[in-house]
Amino acid sequence: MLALKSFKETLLRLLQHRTSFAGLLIVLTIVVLAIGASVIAPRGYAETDPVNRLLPPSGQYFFGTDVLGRDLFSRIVYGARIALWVGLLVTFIEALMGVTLGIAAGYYSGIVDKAISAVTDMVWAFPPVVLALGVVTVIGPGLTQVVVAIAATSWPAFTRICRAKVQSLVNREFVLAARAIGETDSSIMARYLLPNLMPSILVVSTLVLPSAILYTTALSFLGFGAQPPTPDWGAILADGAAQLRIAPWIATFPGVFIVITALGFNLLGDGLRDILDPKLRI
Amino acid sequence: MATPILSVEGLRTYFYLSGGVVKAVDGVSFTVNEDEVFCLVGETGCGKSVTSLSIMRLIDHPGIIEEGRVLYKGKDLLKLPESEMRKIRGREIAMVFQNPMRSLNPVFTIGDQIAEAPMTHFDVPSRDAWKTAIEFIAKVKMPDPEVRAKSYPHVLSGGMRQRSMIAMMISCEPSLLIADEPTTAVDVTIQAQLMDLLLEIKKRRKMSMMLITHNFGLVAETGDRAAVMYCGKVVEIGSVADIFREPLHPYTQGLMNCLPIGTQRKKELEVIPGTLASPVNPPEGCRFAPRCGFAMGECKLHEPPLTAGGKDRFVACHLYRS
Amino acid sequence: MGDTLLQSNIFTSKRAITKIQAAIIVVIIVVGAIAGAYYYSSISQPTVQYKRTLIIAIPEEPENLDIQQVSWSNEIHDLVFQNTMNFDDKMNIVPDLATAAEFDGTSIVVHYSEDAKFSNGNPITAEALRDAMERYRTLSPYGSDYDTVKEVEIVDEHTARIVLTQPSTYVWLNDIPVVYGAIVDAKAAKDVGDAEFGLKPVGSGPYKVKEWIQGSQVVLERNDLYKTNLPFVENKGPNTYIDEVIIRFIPEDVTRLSEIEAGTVDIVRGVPVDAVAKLKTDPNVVMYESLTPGVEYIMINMKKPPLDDVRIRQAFNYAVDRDEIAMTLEGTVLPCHVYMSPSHLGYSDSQEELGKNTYPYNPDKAKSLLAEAGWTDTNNDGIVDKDGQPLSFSLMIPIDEPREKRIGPLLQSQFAKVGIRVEIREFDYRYIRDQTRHWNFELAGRFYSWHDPAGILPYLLHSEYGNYTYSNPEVDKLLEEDFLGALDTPAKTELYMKLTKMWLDDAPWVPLFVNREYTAVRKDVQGLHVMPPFATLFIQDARVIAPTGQQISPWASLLMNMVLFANLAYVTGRKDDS
Amino acid sequence: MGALARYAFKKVLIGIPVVVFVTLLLFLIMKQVPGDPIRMIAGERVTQERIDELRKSWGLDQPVYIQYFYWFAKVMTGDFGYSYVTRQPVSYLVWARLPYTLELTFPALVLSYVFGVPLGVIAALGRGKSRDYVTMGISSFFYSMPTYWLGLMLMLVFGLYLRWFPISGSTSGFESLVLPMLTFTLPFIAFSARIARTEMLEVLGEDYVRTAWAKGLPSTRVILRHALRNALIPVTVMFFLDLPWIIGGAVIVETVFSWPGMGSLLYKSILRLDYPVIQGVVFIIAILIVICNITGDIVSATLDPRIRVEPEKA
Repeated sequence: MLALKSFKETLLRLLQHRTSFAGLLIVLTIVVLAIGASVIAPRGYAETDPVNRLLPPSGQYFFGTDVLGRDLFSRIVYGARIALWVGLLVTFIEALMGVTLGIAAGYYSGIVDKAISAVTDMVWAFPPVVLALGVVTVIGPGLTQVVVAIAATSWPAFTRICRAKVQSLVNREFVLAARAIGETDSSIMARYLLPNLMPSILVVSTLVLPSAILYTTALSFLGFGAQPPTPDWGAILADGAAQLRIAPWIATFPGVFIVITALGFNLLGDGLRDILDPKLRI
Repeated sequence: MATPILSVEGLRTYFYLSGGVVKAVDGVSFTVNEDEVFCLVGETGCGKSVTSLSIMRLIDHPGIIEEGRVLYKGKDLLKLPESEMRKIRGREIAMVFQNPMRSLNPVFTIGDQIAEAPMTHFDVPSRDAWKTAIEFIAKVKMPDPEVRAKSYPHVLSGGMRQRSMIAMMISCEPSLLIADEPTTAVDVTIQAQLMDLLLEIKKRRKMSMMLITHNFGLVAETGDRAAVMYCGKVVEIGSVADIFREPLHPYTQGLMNCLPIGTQRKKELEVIPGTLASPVNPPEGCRFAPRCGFAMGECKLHEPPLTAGGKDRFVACHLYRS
Repeated sequence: MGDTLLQSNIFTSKRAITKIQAAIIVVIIVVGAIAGAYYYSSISQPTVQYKRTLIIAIPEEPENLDIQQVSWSNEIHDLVFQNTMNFDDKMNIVPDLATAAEFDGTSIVVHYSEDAKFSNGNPITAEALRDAMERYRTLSPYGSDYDTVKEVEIVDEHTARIVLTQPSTYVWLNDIPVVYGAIVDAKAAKDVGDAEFGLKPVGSGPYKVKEWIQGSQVVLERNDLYKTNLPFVENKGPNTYIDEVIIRFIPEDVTRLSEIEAGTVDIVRGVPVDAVAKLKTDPNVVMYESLTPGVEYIMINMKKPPLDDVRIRQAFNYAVDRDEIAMTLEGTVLPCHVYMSPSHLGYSDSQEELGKNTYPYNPDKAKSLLAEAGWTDTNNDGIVDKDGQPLSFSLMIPIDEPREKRIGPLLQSQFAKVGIRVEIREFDYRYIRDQTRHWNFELAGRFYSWHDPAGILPYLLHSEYGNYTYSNPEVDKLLEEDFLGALDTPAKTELYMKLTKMWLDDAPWVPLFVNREYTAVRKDVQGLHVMPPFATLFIQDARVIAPTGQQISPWASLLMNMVLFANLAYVTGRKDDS
Repeated sequence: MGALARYAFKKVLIGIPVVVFVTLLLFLIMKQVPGDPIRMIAGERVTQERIDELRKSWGLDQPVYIQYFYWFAKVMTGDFGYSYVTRQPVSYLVWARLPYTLELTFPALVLSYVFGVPLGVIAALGRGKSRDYVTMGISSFFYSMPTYWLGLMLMLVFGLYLRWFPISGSTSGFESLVLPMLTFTLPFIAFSARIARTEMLEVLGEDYVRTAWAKGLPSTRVILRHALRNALIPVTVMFFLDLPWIIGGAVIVETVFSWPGMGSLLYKSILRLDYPVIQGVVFIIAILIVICNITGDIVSATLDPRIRVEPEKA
C-alpha cells in the first residue's frame, strides 16, 4: 500500500538525489524571486523611461531595457510571481477536477466510469493549445482566461492516474472493511482512498506545473494571455521577438527563465516520482 | 558418494538504495552435490532468491555482488567474463522462476521461446530448434505439443505456463536446475503434479537440483539436503532427515514448531515472536538474537560462525560452540 | 585559402606521408577545389544583366485577390487591376485606364481607348464598366459607395456616362481614382463563379495572377495586353524587363527586414519601426517615405459616464505626451493633435497649429480639469477618485497594429501621471472596430487611412453614417455638406477647418500621430515610382539589375566551412604528431 | 484479422459521435463569441443596411441549430462552406495548407521516434551511469523548452547570425523546412526519449527479461528482442496518441516561422473570428485525432498478442 512517506524522509532522499536536488534548488530560487520581487527588483515592472530604451545589459540594467525603457531584470523578477502563481493555480484546478473525476470513475464502475472515461479520453486527445485557443476566443484574452482554458483542457492526466490507482485499491481489505463498518461512499473516497493517492497526486502535480507554465506563456506569446504591462515571461518574449535583431537580449532572458523554471520542476518531479511512486507513468 | 557440483563460499550481495544499503545476502556458504536435491529454505525476504540470482549473476542495478566465490565444477563463476558466463546460463545451470505469469515473454509464442535456448547454445538452425521445442513440450507432458508451441503465454493456464518454463529450461539439458519457488504461484492441485514432473526429469537426466522454497513440507518430501537461511545468512545446513529429526538452530526449531507435521498433534502451533530483522540495519551479533528464546549475552555481541554440529551438519549458533 | 594552408604544410613537412594521409589530402583538395570552383563560378557571372523577377515582401496576405471582394486592398490588387483614373504626385486626377474622364458635378463620362483589353483578351467597353459596377454594388462590402449612382449610360461602345442622383464628389474622388473602382471582367467572374474568380481574377493591370500559394506568396506574370495613359510613366505598355512579380507574405518584422538586408527580396513594405534608422543608412537600400492619409487615435465612448464629461475627455488630450510617443517610435510618426493628416484632401497646416495650441502636453492642466470635474486623489494612491471610486478605464489596443501595440503601456503610464488608471486589453483590430461600433468599450486604439476625408470621416464622426458614440448635429450638418455635395478644394479646406475646431472642443478622440509609411527598395531596382496617397508602387518603368556576385547558397557555405575545418583539423593534427 | 477488422470498425463507430460532439460544441461556443463576423470583416466605409444585407446572404440570420444542421449536411458532401474573410471555399484553404503541416509534422514524428527511442534505450541500459545522466539531462532541458523560444533562438543563430537557413517562410524548399522542423523535433525527441527510457526500465525489470538472461541469450538478443519489443508497445501507442499534440504544437511553430500550415491558418482565423475556417480546421483535427486513436489501438493490438483494448497513456 502506498502511503505518503514522512516529509522528512522524502526530503532527505531528495537531497541525496543529485538532479532532483538541483531541481529543488532552482524551484526554491524562483520561489524566492517571486516572494521577494518587490525587494529584489530595482525598479517597478511598469516603469517606462523611453529615453533609456533598448539599452543592452549593463551594471545598471542587468538584463538591459526594452522598447519603452523598462528594466528587463525587474520585469523578469516580477514575472516569476506570475509564472508561479499561474502554474500553481492551473495545477490546483486541474488536480481538483481530475482527482474528483478520477476517484469517482475508479470507485463506481459501470456507467459512471464509462461516461467519465469517455469524456476524459476526448479531452485528452485534443491538443490543449487548440482547445485553449477556442476557450480564449469565447471569453477573450487575459491571464485568468488562459488559466481556466489550460486547466479545463489538461486535467485528464490526474483523472487517468487516479482512476487506475483507485481501481487497484477499491477491492483491498481496508476499503472492504470500511464498507463493512458502514462508511458512506464519499467518506471512503475522501478518508480512505484519497490519502493513498496523495503521493501520486504530488508527483503528477510537480510534473504538470511546468507544462502549465509552458502553455500559459505560449498563449501569452501568441497574444492571448497576459495583458500589458503584466510582466508575463511569454509576453515579454513576444515583445522581444520583434526586436530580435536589434535587441536580442529582450527575447533571450525571459526564455532562459522559462526553461530554467520548467527544468527545475521537471527535475524535482522526476526525483519525487522515483522516491514516491516509481511505477507512475507520466 | 558426494561430489560437489556447486559450492558457494562467503557470498555477499548488497543492494545500494537511496534509503541505505540492503545486505540481502551477507556471507552465505553451502555446497550442492551431484545428483541431489538441495533445498534452500527460509521466510520471504531472507535472501534465498537473491542467492540463486547471484549464482546466475543476474543481479540487476542497484544490486552488486560484493564478494565471495561460486564454484561450479571447479570454476569460479563470479570471475568468468560475461561471454563465458552466458554459456553457463541455460546450458549448464538453468533456472525456473516462481511466477509463471510474468516470467514468460507475452509477445512471443511458447515454441519460439523454448527454441531460442538450443539455437543460442548449440547453434542449431531454427527449424531444428522448433522441433526440439515441440519435443520438450511433449516431455513436460503438455497435450498437443504442436498446437501449444504456437500459443502465446496468455492463453495458457498457470500450470501450463510453468510446464513451458520447465521445458524451456531443460531444453539444453543443464547439469544443475535451480527452481525458485516453482510451485508457489500455481493452484495447490497442480503443485504436486509439477513437483513430480520436476523430480522425474531430475531423475531421468541425472541433474542436480537446487530447490528454493519457504515450504518445509515440500523440503521434507523432496529434499536430500537443505540449508536454512535467516536474514541474509545461512543458519543451518544438513540432510533433510537430520534437520527434521533434530533441528539445531533455534530459528529452525521455531519453524518446525510452526508446522503441523504428520500425526503429532499439538494443541497449538507456536509462533516465532517478533518480526524478521531488517536487512538494512541488521542487529549486532546474531541476527536472530532479538527473537531468540535462548539468547545469551554473547549473542548480542558476536556473530556466530557456521560450525560443525554433527556429521555433515553445520549450524551458526553460540549454543553449539564449545 | 584552405588549400594554401594545407599546401604549405604538406610541402614543408619532412615526414613521409602515408597512403591514407595522401588519400585524405587528395579528397580534401578535390572537395576544396569543387567548392572553390562553385564559389568562383558564382561570383564571376557577367555583370550587366537584369533580373527577370521582382520580389516584394508585404506583411499580410490579402483576403482575396478580387478587388470587389475585399475590405482592404494591397499591392497585388494594384498590380492586377488598373484604376480608371489615378493620382499624380500632386494629387491631381490623371488618366490611367481611361484616356480621359470628365466630371461635371452630377455625372462622370469615362472614355476608353478602342483597343483597351482585359488580361484575358476580352475588350474593355462601356458595357463592361456597367457590369463591373453592378457587381461591385452587390458583392463588395463597400457596395454602398454607388448609392449616389443613378445609372450607367452607354454613350457608345467605348464611352460610358455615370449619372449621379445628386451633385456629389463622392464617386469621383473615392472610386474612380482608386483601385476599389477599378474595372474587373464581370463576365469572366460570372463564368467561373465568385470564389474561383477570387483566386484568379481578371483585370487590366500590368500583371496577372499566375499562382497563389496559400499562406506563402502570390506569383504574378506580365500582362502583355497592358496599356496605360498615366502621364508620369514613360513605358505605357507591358514592362518587358520584368517577367514575374512575386509577392511574399512575411508577417514577422524581423524576417521581412532580414530578407531585404540579405537581398533575397527587392522591395519591402511595412518597414518595422526599429529598422527604419538602420535601413536609411544601408548603402544598398533606398527608402521611400510617405505620410499616411489618416490618423491613429484613441476613440472615447462618449455615452459611458464619466466619459460623457467633456472635461475628462479634454484631460486625456492634455495628458498625452505626443513627442515622447514619437520619440519612442523612433521618429517614424508625426505627432498629431487633430483628426486629419497632412496628406488629406482639404487639410491645411493651420489645423495642426490650432490643435497644438488647444492641447499642448500639459499634465497639470489635465489634473485641474479632472479636479474641476470632481476627481481628486483623496487617498494618495496616485489615482484620482470621486465618491470612493477611482477613475479607471479599459483601453483596447489592436494587437495587429505594431505602433499602437508598442506604445500601449507608455500611454498607460502617461495617463497614470495625471491620476487616471487605464487597463490595457489587446484584441485583433477588427474585433475592436466591431466592439466600438456596438458602443461596447471605454477607450479604444483606432486608426484610419483614406485619402478623401469625405469618404471616411462621416463613417467615423457622423451620428448616423457611422453610428459611433459621438453625435453633434452641427458636425453632422457640416459633414453632409462634403459627403453629399460637390465642394471644390478651397471650400473643402475651409469646411474641415471649421470641423476641426468643433472636434477639438468636443474631444471625441485623443488623436496621437500620423504614420510615416516606409517602403524599402534595393538599390538594384531602378525606375520605380512610389505615388501618393497610399504610396502605391508603379513598376511600369522599373528594371532590376542583377547583382554581380550571387549569394552563396547555405549548403555551399556549409561545405566550404567543412573543408576549411577539415584542413585546419588535419594541419593541427599533424603538428601534434611531430 | 477478422477480429481486428471488427475491432477497428467498432472504434470507428465510437469515433463518429466524438467528431459530431466536438464540432457541435465548437459551433455553439462560436455563436457565444461577442462580435459580429460580418461587421468584423467589413471595412470602415460600410453602412448598417449593407451589413444586414451581407448577413442575410451568408445565412447568418438563421437559428443556430439550423446553421449547424446545414453545415454538417454540407460537410458530409465535402463542402465546408466559405470563409467570411477571404470568401474562398474552406475546403480549398484547408487542403492548400494541410500538406505543409504534414510536411512539417510527419518528419518531426518520425525523427522523434527514430532518435528518441534509441536515446531512451541507451539511457535505460546505462541507468545510473553518466550516459544516463547526460542523455536525460539534455532531454529534460529540451523537454522544458518552450517551442516558440527554441524557434526564435534557432532563428537568431542559424538564420540571422550564421545565415545558413532562411529565417522563415516556406519558399526555399528543403532549406526553409530545416529550422521549423528542428524546433518541432527537438522537444519531441526529448519527450520520446523520456518515455522510451521509462518503458524500457519497466520492461528490463520484468521477470521475462530475467528469464531471457537465464537462458543464456546474448545481450543484444535479450535487449533488442525481448525487452525492446515489449517496451515499444506502449511507446508506439503513445506515438500515435501524440499526433494531435503535435498538431497543437504546429499552431505555435508555424506562427513563429510564418509557415503556411493548418496551425497558422487556425491562429489567423481565430484572430479574425473566421468561424467557417475554424470549424473546418477543427473538424479536420478531430478526424485526425480519431484516426490516430484508432490507428494506435490497432497497432497496439497487432504488436501485443494480448490485445490491450485500453492502452495506457498517462
